[in-house]
Amino acid sequence: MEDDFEAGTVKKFMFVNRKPPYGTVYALEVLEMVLISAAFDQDVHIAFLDDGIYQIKKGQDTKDLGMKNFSPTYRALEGYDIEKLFVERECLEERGLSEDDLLVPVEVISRAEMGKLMAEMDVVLTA
Amino acid sequence: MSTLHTVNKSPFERSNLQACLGHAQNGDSVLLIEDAVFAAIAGNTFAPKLADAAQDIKLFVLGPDLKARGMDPAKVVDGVNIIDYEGFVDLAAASSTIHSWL
Amino acid sequence: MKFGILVNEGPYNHQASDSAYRFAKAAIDKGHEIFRVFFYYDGVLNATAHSEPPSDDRNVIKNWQKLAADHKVDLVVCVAAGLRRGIVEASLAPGFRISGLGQLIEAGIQADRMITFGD
Amino acid sequence: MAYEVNGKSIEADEEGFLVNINDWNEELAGLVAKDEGVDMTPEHWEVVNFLREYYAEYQIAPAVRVLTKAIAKKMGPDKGNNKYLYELFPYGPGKQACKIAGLPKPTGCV
Repeated sequence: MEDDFEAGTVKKFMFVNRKPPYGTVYALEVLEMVLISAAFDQDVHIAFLDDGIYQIKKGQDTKDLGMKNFSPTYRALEGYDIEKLFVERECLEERGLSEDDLLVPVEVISRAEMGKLMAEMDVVLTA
Repeated sequence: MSTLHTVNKSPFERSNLQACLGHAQNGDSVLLIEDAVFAAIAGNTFAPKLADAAQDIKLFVLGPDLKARGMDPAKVVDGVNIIDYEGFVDLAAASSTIHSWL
Repeated sequence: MKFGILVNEGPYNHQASDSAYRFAKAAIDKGHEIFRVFFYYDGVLNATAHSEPPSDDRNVIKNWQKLAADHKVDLVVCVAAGLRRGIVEASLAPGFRISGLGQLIEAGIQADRMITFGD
Repeated sequence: MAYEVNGKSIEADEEGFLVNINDWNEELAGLVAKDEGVDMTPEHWEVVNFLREYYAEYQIAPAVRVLTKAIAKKMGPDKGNNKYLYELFPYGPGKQACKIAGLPKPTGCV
């Protein structure tokens, strides 16, 4: 619930997700960071690689854990004008997953392409 | 335009270093800090991968973290440079982006 | 050059906060500016006023406080992450302030370099 | 603090946000609104219900900007604008309407 922040510069931000949800808090709190970043009109990218891919796996159900299932929030990102979501193909394959297993539209790119994309960023935030 | 990558995990515990090396671009720098310094010691099974990476990437290891863990600076893999915190700052300033592989 | 620093871990579980502090100090010694240090995740625990480490160990919280006092470094604790972990105004050591996550994004925009220390 | 609804006490924090979001019901919403000095009309309910649906779908309370845009998309530009929403909820469609809708307190302030 924030008002837009006025800033002149537009930087390329990337949030790099390499950790799965629930086992640790990182995935949830990165998502909170991403939502806030939307208010600053920056060029925001989100990368899912390694176990970070599990953050956007379909069918999450945390009822038996008593934890909040925050996976539906990734689908809200579009409404925040955050639409540059990238998943690394090799990481999907290593885990026996495909694009159909993911709950948001993403762009699946190769490791080499991910490396190039990362190299274009001004600010990389990780957790 | 180049990136400084920092890695802080032993490659025997987590995949951070491998992931980092898989994405770093030619001319980038990779700095091993904290528990990642073990990767820099000659004779460990990860050392050949580092030596290989050193052909395209500049490799560094944080001296104070090596020393704290009883690692002998004389045994650092060829091509890996030992730097202190001031060197770390210089590297960060000289790179356009810093990517911490956590 | 202006550096922004993100600290993701608490003071004593992980070396991240120590590494961030050593980096910040070295940067200042070399004539750089630390635009802001932002504490997120368990990193908010670095701001507690109630830490009393044994006298033969370093005092991580005091290190940050001294850096803030000597060099006017802006130490910002995330309000949302702090609320989760019981770090609120009343538990704050002097030198730290509580604010929103926007301060982190702003640091990313304003600083020349942003660096993260975490797990 | 706590709200009293039908002889039942519903726990809230000092700002009036529910401690347990599952405690919400329409009667409670009316009571919270009264505390806020908001006289609930069908237009107010429309926004409150929209927020609850948004929360049910995405598990977050939307940023004001996002809420405005989403309302414009669903109900047209006459309603999807700051002026309209602030007239309904003078303390902000974010904070005040979220409180009445029983959503968690927005913590992610800039």
